[in-house]
Amino acid sequence: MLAFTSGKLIGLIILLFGLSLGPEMALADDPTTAELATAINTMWTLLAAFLVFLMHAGFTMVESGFTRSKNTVNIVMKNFMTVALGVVIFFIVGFGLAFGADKGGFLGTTGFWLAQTEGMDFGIPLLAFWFFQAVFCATSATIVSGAMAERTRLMSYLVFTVIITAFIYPVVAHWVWGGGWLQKRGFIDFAGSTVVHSVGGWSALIGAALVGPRLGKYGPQGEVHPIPGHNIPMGALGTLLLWFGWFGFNPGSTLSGTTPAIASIATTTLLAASAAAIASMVFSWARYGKSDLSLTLNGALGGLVAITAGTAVVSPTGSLIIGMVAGLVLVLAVEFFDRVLKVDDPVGAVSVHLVCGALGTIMVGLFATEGGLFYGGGAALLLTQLIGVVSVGVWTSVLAFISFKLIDIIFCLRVPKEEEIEGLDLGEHGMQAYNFKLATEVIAGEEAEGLLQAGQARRPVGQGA
Amino acid sequence: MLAFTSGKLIGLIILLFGLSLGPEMALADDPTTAELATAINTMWTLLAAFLVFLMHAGFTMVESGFTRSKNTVNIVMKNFMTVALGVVIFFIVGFGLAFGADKGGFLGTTGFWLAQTEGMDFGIPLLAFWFFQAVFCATSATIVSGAMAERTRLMSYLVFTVIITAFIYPVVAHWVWGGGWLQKRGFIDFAGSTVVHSVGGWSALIGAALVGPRLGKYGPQGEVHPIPGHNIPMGALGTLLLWFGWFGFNPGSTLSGTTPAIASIATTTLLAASAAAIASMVFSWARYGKSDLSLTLNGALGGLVAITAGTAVVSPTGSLIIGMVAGLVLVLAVEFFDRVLKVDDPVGAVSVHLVCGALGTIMVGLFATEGGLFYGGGAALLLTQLIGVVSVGVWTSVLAFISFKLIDIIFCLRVPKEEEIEGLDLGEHGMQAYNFKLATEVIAGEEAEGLLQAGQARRPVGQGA
Amino acid sequence: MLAFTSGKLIGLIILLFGLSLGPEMALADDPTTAELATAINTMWTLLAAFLVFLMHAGFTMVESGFTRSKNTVNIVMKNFMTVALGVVIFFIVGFGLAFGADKGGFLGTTGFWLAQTEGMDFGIPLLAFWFFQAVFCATSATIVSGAMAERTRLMSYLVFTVIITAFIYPVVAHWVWGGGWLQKRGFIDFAGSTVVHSVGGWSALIGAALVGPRLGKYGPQGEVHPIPGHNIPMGALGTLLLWFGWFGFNPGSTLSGTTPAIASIATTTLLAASAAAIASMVFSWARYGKSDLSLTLNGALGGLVAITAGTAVVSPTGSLIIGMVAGLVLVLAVEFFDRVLKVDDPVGAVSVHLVCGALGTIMVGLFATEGGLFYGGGAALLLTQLIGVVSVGVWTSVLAFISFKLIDIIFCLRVPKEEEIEGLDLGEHGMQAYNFKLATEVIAGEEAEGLLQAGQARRPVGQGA
Amino acid sequence: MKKIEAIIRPSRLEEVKEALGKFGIHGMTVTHVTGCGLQKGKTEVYRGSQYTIDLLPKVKIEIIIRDSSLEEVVEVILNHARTGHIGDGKIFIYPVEEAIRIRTGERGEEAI
Amino acid sequence: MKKIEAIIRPSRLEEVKEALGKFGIHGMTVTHVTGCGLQKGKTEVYRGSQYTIDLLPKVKIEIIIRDSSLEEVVEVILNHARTGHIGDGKIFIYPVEEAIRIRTGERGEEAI
Amino acid sequence: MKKIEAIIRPSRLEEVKEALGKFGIHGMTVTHVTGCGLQKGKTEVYRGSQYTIDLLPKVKIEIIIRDSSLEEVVEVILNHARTGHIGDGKIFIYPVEEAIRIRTGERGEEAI
Ligand SMILES: Nc1ncnc2c1ncn2[C@@H]1O[C@H](COP(=O)(O)OP(=O)(O)O)[C@@H](O)[C@H]1O
Ligand SMILES: Nc1ncnc2c1ncn2[C@@H]1O[C@H](COP(=O)(O)OP(=O)(O)O)[C@@H](O)[C@H]1O
Ligand SMILES: Nc1ncnc2c1ncn2[C@@H]1O[C@H](COP(=O)(O)OP(=O)(O)O)[C@@H](O)[C@H]1O
Repeated sequence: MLAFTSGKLIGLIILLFGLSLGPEMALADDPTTAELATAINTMWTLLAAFLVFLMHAGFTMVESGFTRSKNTVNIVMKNFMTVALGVVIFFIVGFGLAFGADKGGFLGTTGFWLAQTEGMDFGIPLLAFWFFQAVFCATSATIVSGAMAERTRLMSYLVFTVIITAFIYPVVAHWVWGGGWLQKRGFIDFAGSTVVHSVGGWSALIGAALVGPRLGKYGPQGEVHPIPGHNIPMGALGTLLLWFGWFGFNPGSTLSGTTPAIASIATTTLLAASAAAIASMVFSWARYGKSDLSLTLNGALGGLVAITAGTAVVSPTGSLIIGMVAGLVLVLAVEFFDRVLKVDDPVGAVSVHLVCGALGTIMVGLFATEGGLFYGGGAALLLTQLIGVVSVGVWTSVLAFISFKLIDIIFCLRVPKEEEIEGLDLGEHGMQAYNFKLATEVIAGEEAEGLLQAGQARRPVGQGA
Repeated sequence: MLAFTSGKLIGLIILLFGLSLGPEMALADDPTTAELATAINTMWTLLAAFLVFLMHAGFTMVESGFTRSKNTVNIVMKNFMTVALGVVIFFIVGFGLAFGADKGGFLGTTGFWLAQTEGMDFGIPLLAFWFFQAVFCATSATIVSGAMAERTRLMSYLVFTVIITAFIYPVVAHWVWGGGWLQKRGFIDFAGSTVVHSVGGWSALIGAALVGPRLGKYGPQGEVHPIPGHNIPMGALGTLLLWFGWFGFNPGSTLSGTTPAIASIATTTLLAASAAAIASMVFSWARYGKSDLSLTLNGALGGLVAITAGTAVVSPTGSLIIGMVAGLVLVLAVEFFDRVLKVDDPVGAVSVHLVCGALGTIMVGLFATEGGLFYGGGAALLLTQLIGVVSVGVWTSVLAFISFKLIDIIFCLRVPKEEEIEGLDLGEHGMQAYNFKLATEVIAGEEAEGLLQAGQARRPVGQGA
Repeated sequence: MLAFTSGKLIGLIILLFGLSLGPEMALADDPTTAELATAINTMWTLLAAFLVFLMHAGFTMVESGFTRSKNTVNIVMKNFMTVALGVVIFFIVGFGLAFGADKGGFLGTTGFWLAQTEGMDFGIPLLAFWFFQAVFCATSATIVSGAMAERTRLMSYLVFTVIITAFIYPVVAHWVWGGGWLQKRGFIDFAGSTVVHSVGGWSALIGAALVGPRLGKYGPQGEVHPIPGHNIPMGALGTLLLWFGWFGFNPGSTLSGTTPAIASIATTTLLAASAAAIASMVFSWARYGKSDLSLTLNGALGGLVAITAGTAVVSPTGSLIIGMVAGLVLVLAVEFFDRVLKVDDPVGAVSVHLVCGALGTIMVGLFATEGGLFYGGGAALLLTQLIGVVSVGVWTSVLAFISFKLIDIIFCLRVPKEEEIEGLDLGEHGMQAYNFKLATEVIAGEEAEGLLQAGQARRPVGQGA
Repeated sequence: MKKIEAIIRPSRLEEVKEALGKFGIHGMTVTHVTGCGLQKGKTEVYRGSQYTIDLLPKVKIEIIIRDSSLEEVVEVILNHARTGHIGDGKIFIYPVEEAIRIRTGERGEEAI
Repeated sequence: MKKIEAIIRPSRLEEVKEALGKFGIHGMTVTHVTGCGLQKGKTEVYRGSQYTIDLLPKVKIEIIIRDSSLEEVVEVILNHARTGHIGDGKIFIYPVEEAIRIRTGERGEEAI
Repeated sequence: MKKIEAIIRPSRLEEVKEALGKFGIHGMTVTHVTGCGLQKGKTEVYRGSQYTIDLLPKVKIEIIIRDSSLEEVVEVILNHARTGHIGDGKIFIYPVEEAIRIRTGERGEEAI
């Protein structure tokens, strides 16, 4: 690796003496082009990671917007703690399992608490790589909260967050990105349709099925009662923030700003999401008589999830097709889980992340310009992709099932019925998300007025001191 | 152009084998400084384009916030689809018209569906350039939705979005940035006060005039009934997101991160917006007795639009003046359209984008440090700027007029009166934007409770499995 | 410094002739590595500054979300004008005081209105440096609005904004970053726990104490009446935007993208905030029986403020501890100001910015890997840190006290009681923040319907023209 | 004294209020309510599932009035709230025993 | 005619409405209200300070009904609004002097 | 039994509620309403255009009470809702025929 050892020292000295030093700041010797390339790659990776971090704001907005206002504080808390807890757990445990020295192609064994990282070399500073991977890991975990929203205990959710960020996700990341068996087999999941999104999606499916549907979601004869989200523009803002963050998620996964591939990755990401949004809108319009915004927003996300695996290896036209397919399938998948399987997923997380994630990963086998079936590459890659999707699915769903069952026994997965009716915000947090008042409103402790008139000690200055 | 041909290949191989390769990632030969410069420029352009993308979240928030809650789903859908549809159409048609091989200074003729791009060279990878231009194009289109909000049919709006992104905007972009006649004439519109904002603004004006004012906006004697927006903090968030995105819009238009001009462009952008916000606040305070937040927010946007043309060629002091003028004129323009012309523009899009866009373009002729009238450059540039503003105005308004008239005949521009009263959200989408409920709320299908007690098959795990 | 003189000229010419020039765009001579390093550093600083700018959206959302809906327009206006006014004042006065030629280690004397900047050299273009410092300055100022929210006159607040950005903050910035006495003494405040946050926090404390508590906040026997914020998810969005912006605030303070330190700075920033959020959540849960989202969000901010001073000189483990301590102290500090001191701070600005800012600065003396007490560096650094914290505290609070007292005499600090009860939105702006309506709503001026039927001149096109 | 309670369409409120004002009635209390009756509910779609909102938004106007003005005021409301379509609403009349103006303590017809 | 005013738990609204529908009563007006009484308020926590919300959300159903149906309708409401816990609410009965359908001008029992 | 319906300023609600509580009245139903009358509307400005909001926010308190307590309760409300400025609101008294506690089925004065 291209080390900055001397630069680092000088850097520290500069830091110790403030920021405004002049020409001395320039390194004694001009940097080499290799050093500059590393700097560019580091910067790119960090900026991309910041965008991925912002995706957590996107998830928070989407999941609050598409659920009811009595559970908003709770869902915000879950999303917020996912990133806080997730990166700390990934620091302590997950990173080592994912990117430590390989053991049998199955998991990593060094790098816990960022110790024993000597041999590791990612072309950029270790911490830049770690940071990027940490926010990725938290992204996978946060998918679960949406599908299980409005009825899952905070404590139970947090325990699962620890499990997925400490173990379930890191092992899969090792298989595909950390030198594990799927990577060796040539499995292509560029930025994580499977590693990030399907892992989250499978967990979401198992969790939502085990925790059961929200009260009132299905009638006694199994009829479906829609439970509309309370704040659709908030959900739309979240979707746009996610889309924005995806420009870090996908192009940033190069870990390199010097490769011109970042331009085509950004392009396929943009086109797939757009095509998916169009497809979902048109399809929902045709199918239900009116264009459904919530499905259109989901559709764009489905397109983003689907392109994530192949973003670097498909053409712009390929990305348009992948997006379109994802947008159509998304609508059907939402219907399927909602009406046929009757798994209650308030925000469509399973359809977006699991279905479109698997679909997108498989479509790499068709659309990869090198090795894809439609480009004359035969079925070998397609088979590999299928193996990857299935094995990750089995791994994740088995572990998620065991985890949720154990959590249920120990902590109880679901809040009590009364709390669910009243809302988790009051039950778990003693707090309400909104307090809209009339223009002239009731102020608490009106008696304070009398106090003011009586001339108390803490008379506000503004009253003519 | 500085090609990365070998790097690309290696990149692909790396992609195929995952991300965690070590030192091998470094190119066999160290990169040249020319290659690194291209990498920096590519990265800069892409990051800037991502910020421009985020402006669509800004538009969505501003336009929803400043309209009524019964039309929120509809306006969100319009904004969301503008970017999705816009980039796809620009991919298929628009880009070729704008940046393809020049035909008579009027339009481009190659590069449709990104084919036949051999000769093109923009100093950065083609797709990075395309991406930046695509989100620009969508920005121009999305301006229209705000001015026509709360009464325009979704279908009609979408058709116009196709027309403006396929033809109206690309032709203007060709004139000014694609080697067309205005560019050859020395017209300066650095980042698109005219190309992007006035094109959107003229279309918005024509559209708003043709669709007519919202029901109840003007009384029988022509008296003006204000129709306040439903969510001002959402509008403020949108404005700040737009401002943030503008730091991609303007400095990114260099397409180069190696030019130190990006610093001064960012600075003039910041100062103009700030001066405009101050001017609008003070002026509205003086004029109406109270400081008007909605005009202050509009003012900042007006300042941003105004500086966009000259951001690279005026001094910081020049930008302060341009911003101040824009902020003052904005307030008067809103009044003028609202009370004199009686064109109902719920969000002030025409005043912000058309008026301040034209104004800013013209002021380049005064404040350009090289060639500006106030800097001893004579009136030549000023004249050129005027010619540019007028010709783009004529082109756009004629085409917009014809388009809207045809759309009206074929699809009907406006929703039926009953639908407008009831709200477009229910009428066009069968959905409401908000469902705020009391803390303890009515759950749909309460009978599910009985079901739960009766011990049905899908008993939730949390109930003690 | 590595100048781009020739590049600049060429750049201007390019600008004058539009963007689509081809290969000619490449500089005649390939750039040197020193030039490229400057380009990378400039780009990094600007991008970081953009993120810092976005923090103003974060502040706006946090402060609106945690206050009542009758004061939302007012608090948005204050936050919005802080950045607009702040950067203009910093341009005119503040920058010179902070970074101009040093006078006795106390303040700068050149560079006002960006004139007389010849000698200055920051390793990046002057305007890039200025831009970064300008948005920093506005950040410090905007902290005050939250603590004084819901009762402070707009005019009085704006005057104080001018004072803090013109004088109070720039002088402190000079001491620590502009070559002043604290910098010379070796005081470490890498990105401004003290310079930015404590200066804002002290001003907030003095302001909140002088303006007095909101009506009804404290009962006649001093009992505390909580006044819940009106929109918690908005506050959460703001917190996440602030956290995101902090990745510009801290890593950007290197002013250098070529130093690998940016990776470790980003990492310590992420870990400290996460640890703090966890600590606040767990502690509030243990202490109050339920996990408090508003304290958890505040906790994350407290962790960010605390790590800001030492972000570049502590280890990841150090950052975890600093964050954890900040998260715990935050909860106690909120209680202390609210119940013991009875200073009414609606958003917790004093606890977050002053307490955690001072704490974080002091903890550098313990955790700095070079010079920290816990790393065998002795107490020297710790002492220096204490001196810095105290002297900045004295300076700021004395000046803030005098300023607020004078403002109170001249403008009256507080709004009249009736206006406070009714809400500042109506009183100061004649406007309400929200206008949620039923699906079918009352349209203003229903008579317009009759007008439409009667076939008036401006008949909308959509009615079949 | 009587109480007139009119449940009308929200979109008629402005006109009714204005007409009452012209007639000399300025005091009234207005509440947003929801109602059902003969009028069919709205069918909405959410994520592909239809559902019916059978409680439709209405506005309730309450006016306490001296007995003598009753019929005329009812007439005014009828004329201005009517659209002729199902869902126009109802007027109910109740007896009132007393009215008191809080500010002055005045009672009876003085107070309204 | 009588007015039945039932103040019930929000979570019982759907069931009561359905039961009334089955019974043949479709016309009603529903308002979101808050109330206090024997039922204890909710204690909430905000930033470490507790406070009590003593006005709890309730739903008010108003039905104007011919005298003859009164008792039966009351019975239906009682049966379906009851949970047996404090806070179930009340039913109040008031006299009504007149009812008018705005759309047609019909009066009296025809109108409801 | 009587129904006291007091339309008061929102800012007086807490005090009135407390005073009633001290007096022994705990049961009441509270609704957010808007009203107009002698009190002038608020003029607001939006984007430079003025407009008047003539429906001002008020709070309606409904208390069903035994006849004997009527005058005293009215007195309590009058004393605590009064500010002396126009817009203080009204108290209206209505006859009540029956009251039923849903939880127990109790009727009459027992129920309230
Ligand atoms: N029996 C009733 N008691 C109370 N309110 C009623 C009754 N019948 C109707 N309403 C109210 O009147 C509104 C309109 O009634 P509806 O039967 O739909 O139409 P119309 O008044 O044209 O016959 C309803 O939405 C409801 O609020
Ligand atoms: N005297 C009263 N007048 C008006 N409304 C009342 C009265 N007493 C109770 N209520 C209403 O009935 C609701 C339930 O009453 P409460 O005393 O809490 O329980 P319960 O009805 O089970 O005895 C209250 O929230 C309030 O809305
Ligand atoms: N005739 C009426 N019928 C019903 N409500 C009324 C009537 N007159 C006044 N009100 C209610 O009382 C409130 C206060 O009345 P207003 O005339 O403004 O002041 P004041 O009570 O001091 O005379 C009004 O906002 C309205 O809600």
